[in-house]
Amino acid sequence: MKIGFYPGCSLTGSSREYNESLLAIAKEAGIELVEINDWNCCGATAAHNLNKELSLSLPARNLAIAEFEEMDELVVPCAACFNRLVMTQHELAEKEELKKIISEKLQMPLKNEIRILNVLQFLEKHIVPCLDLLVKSPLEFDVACYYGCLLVRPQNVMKSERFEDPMSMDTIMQKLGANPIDWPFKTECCGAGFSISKTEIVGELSGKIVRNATDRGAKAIVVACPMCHSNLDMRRSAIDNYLNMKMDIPVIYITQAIALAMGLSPRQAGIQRHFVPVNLTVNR
Amino acid sequence: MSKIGVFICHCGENISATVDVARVAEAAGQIEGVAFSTDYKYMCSDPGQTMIKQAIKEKGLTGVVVGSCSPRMHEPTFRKACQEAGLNPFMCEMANLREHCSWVHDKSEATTQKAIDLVRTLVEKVKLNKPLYSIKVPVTKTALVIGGGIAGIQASLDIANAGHQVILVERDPSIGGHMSQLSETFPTLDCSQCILTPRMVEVAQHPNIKLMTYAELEKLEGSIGSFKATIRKKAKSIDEDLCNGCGTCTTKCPTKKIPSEFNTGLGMRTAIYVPFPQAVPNKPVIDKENCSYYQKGKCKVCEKVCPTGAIRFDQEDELVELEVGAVVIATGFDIMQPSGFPEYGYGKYKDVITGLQFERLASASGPTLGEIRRPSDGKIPEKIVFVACAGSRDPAKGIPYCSKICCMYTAKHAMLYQHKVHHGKSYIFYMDIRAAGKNYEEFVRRAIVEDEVNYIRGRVSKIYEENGKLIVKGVDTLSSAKPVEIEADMVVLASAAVANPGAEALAQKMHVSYDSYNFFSEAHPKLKPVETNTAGIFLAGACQAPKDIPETVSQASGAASKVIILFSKDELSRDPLIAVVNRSPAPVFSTCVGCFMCASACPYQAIGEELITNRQGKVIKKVAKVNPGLCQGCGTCVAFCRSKSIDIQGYSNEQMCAEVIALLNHE
Amino acid sequence: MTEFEPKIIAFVCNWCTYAGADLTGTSRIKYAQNVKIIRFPCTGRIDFMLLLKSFGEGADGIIVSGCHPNDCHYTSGNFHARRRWIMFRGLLDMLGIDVRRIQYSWVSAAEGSKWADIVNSTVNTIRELGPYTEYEKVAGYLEKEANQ
Amino acid sequence: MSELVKKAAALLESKLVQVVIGYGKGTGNRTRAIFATQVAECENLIFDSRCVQNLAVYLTKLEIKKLGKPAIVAPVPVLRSILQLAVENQIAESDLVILGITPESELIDFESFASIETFLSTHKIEIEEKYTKTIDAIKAMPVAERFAYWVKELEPCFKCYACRGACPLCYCTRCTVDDNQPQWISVASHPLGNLEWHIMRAMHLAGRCTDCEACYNACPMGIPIHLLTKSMLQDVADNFGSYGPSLDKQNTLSSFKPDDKESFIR
Repeated sequence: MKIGFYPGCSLTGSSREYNESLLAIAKEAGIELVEINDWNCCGATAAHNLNKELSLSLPARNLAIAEFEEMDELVVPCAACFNRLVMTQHELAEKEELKKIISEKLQMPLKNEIRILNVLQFLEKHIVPCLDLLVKSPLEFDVACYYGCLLVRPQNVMKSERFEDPMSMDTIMQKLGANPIDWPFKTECCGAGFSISKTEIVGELSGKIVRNATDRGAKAIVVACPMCHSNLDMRRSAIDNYLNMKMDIPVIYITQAIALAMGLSPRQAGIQRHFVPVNLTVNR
Repeated sequence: MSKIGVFICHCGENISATVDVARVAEAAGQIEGVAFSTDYKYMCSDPGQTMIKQAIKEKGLTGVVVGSCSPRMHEPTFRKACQEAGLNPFMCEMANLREHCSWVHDKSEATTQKAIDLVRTLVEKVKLNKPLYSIKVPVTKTALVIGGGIAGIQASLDIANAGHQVILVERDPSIGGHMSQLSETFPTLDCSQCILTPRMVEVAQHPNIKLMTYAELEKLEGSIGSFKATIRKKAKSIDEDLCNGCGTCTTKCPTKKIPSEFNTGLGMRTAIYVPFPQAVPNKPVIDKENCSYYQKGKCKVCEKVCPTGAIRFDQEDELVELEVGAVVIATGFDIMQPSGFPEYGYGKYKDVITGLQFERLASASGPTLGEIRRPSDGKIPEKIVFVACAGSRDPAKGIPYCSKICCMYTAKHAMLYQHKVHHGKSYIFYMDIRAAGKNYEEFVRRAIVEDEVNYIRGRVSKIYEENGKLIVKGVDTLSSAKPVEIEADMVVLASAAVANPGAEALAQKMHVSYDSYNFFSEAHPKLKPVETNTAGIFLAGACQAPKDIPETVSQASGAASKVIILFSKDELSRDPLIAVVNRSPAPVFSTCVGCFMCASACPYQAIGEELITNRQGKVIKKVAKVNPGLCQGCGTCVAFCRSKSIDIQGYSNEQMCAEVIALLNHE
Repeated sequence: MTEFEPKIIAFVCNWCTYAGADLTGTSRIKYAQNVKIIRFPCTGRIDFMLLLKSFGEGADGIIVSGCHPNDCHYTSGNFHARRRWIMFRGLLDMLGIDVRRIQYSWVSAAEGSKWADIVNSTVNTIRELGPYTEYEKVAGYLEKEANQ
Repeated sequence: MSELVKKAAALLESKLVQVVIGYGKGTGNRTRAIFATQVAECENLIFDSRCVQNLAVYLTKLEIKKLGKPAIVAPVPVLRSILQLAVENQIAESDLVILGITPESELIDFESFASIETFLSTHKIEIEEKYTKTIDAIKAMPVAERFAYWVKELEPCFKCYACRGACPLCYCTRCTVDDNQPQWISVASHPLGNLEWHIMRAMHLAGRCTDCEACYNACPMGIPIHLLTKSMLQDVADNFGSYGPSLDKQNTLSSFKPDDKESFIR
């Protein structure tokens, strides 16, 4: 089976550590991720509010290339990219006509049958089965799994049973030896929509999340979305302003957590790239 | 040579809007064997029917095709009309030009053409119709009522008071249903028990009512007028005749920590128990799953203390066969298990409860004797939040429909709370307030104005615990259009009303249809709300759809009156659409070769043997024979018969073939 | 040019699918005119010979529909039908009669929209397959004889 | 096969039966069915590998019934038909005496139909590989090609109904093909008529056929109609488990399981 990989812009920029850690653990598990050749923007920013056809064509092109390269599955770690690609696939599957139009625009055939996986689905399917062997140094501390909005929504497309209170990340963290806390902010808004324009709102929304996680004794917040990460990590000053206190709880990607548990070096996991210093090793 | 009359109905504009009715009538006139054809605005109306009758008389019609609505709607109407004009009713067929044509297609040539094809098809069928005479079946004037809630109680009393026998079957140890769990009832706030209990007692004492509690329907066979029902009487482990309901056993039983179903788990009961003080019958049953004798093999305390020696540990389930003429289904509803929404933390937080649990808290006979105290620590909640539409009207939770009763009972709950906790504050999150009903709107107003209940229009996204408080996160979409957070002491979820878990299985046992939510389907959404598609089986109460008490009671009386009408005759006539084995002249007698594959396929064991003998009485041949009393006319046997020796009246091989040929050969 | 309009005949049981199709009507859900319904008491009644006749008489497609398993008004007619269709379908397939032209389905009295879906999707399938010329050629002998 | 002759003669002698249905010498190297009503005629009874006709077909024929209670020479295929006829209430144990013959050409007695079933349980119907191969090959063709193939194969059929006449299970007093109310099947032997006839014949044998190939052997045009019934036997096996007659088992088509599996019903 050929597993494709669509990094998207974030993983090549603000969240390189996400990229590095994902590839690192894939390598450990002996899984090859083939990056899509000449991939393009997923259209997550403004396209889908401005131009319907463009907002479908952008993701569709990536899907078409993946098909052309005979990939059976396509891993899309960025929650926003994932959302765009899945929504496009869903919409085109519903509307035969539209699919024809788009595929003509692209001048590429489009079967639209490739299986798109977000990072959690990828981990569950390919990494979790071999965790028992690969986990060398269990993370024996409390974590708060934060899903954000895009991983589990929209419910009618994702068919997620517990889209208001997801568990998939929690189960994976348990497998790493960690203790995922029961907390209410799993899918609260981090303010990503305003992360550039109105950082004080980000400060408030993300602040409540960081605060609650800390209050409930979490030693780290685990995420699977670049936006979530940059808001909870990079916008920490805005957060501290809102809470007017210094919060030092680190925010790590689930892929980093796995990398650490696999005993890879913090560097391999890209830990050093964070704004909020991560020193979880103390608990071990 | 057949003389068929074709009558095309406009159905106001329902058909004529998309079908060129005049052309259909004209085209029908061209069909060989059609002696008369016309169209009219309302064929089912009096003038319409007269038109048909006159044509039959004047033109001497041998058959009639009415092109109008679905035969499931008006077939009886038109067949009756034909009969009154002296034509055998079974010489009348209907072409479904409305449900199957005008309503599902746009106005176009193709639509009209389809209408013509449908009419032609039925004309060709009618040509081969034969006069049939309905079968008389005796009516067993005993009704079976399934479910002992208010619906079943009302239906039983009405039927019994009309002088007919009733068998009332209830799954639980006592009748009373959900209504017996309620505290006060809207919009009058009179105590539910006080108005219900007398009815329950009346049922118990009624000479015409045979009450079977702790019993369930096992099997239902036969058809309208003569059903055979098999009831499983679950072992109560007591001798009801000896037991005098003194209650010593229930007080002495050592197993005391079983969550009480009646108190929705807020109270405890013993292993040998009476569900609630006013139970009817007021005699205990032993819950085998929790009785230490049945589980561990020792105890028998109840047996020792019982003054009348009524305990029977060796009692076993008993199957009872009953002959009944009609059935009323009154199995009621259930509430959605709020585990359906983890974001509300039901089950995780003790003080998030359901509306039904609140009823028990508010009820004088409840675990707190009517005081509103929170389950976790028994404190009186200062701030309480009610969440309406918990599950209802939420396609994401699989329940797009409105549960209908929640708006009213939530208003009632808030009111009761305010009456009992004067200084307390109550909030209700709602989508819309649906208070359509006599004195309902006024009731809700009272809650808002007099009792100062805070209504917040908006939904609740999340409930979580933070230092001892329940944080209810929602949104106010009306006054502030802002997110709201309330620190509550207790939250009540108006969880959706859903069908009983057993509903689907029950429907399948009785072969009545049910909708995608497992509520039983009425025969017609408007005109047959208490009938099912299976003749002789009727519906009462919330098993058909969520209903409040007044509505349930009226539907129950409606169902009862249908039963009483049925019982007003000694015999009823059934459509003779049944299978028959052919006869042919000697020496063949019948083309049936007696392989009896039909017999093994028949769902009703309606096919037996017939010996054909010659004059000397010597058996020449053994052939199949259909028992007209048992045959329901499914025709499965017909499709099996290799020699085409068995055929079904009204759907005969010739008729079906003619239809196929006619339908496919146009232009 | 006029598009090929398939002739499709539907054999349905009175209690589930016929009622379901009625519901499609009462709900005003639109579907293609190509499908015309013949009403049977039960799928158990539907004789495979009638399906054969339909092709012989020029049907391009056939729908056979009744109550879901366990929902049969006559308790088991649909179970018998199911076995019959399993065998019949196998035989037709062996003979090279295009089984894609016969759509079997369970449509309950509550599934008005499902009926519309079944109809429309079947019409589409048959449109794609085109007229059943192979069979018509075979059946054609009749006309020829008639014309001589 | 002198014991066979002796046994037959004895049966007639003792008036236990009035006729012995068996094989005799035919024209050329062929064998034919003979009906011995006299002890002397038993001399003509033979049995060898050439005796492939399924004699069970005579058990339900009026002309033969008229002759009185029969004894029948019954190699395995005949035994299978007898059992199926019993399942379908066409013969009773008291109606006949069975002169069973094992595949090793040993005489074998059966005191009951049940004992036949026990015997047959060790002689199950097996579809030879050459047939399964052909069937697979046909099923592998593109659908149109497959159809063309059969139309061509059935072309020579002129509706002599020898297949029907030879089949022990075609015992109907009136065959549907002869029913013209309605006219189920086009009478003439043109492609449609032929196709319809053979589909109907096969369907009527669905779950009943015991794979004796009498139909094929009887066909003067050598049309491979037995491939149809054989492929249906496979379908029965694939979908409903075992095939072959059984007294306590219902006919495949007049019985069902609520959880019968299929993949094509939406």
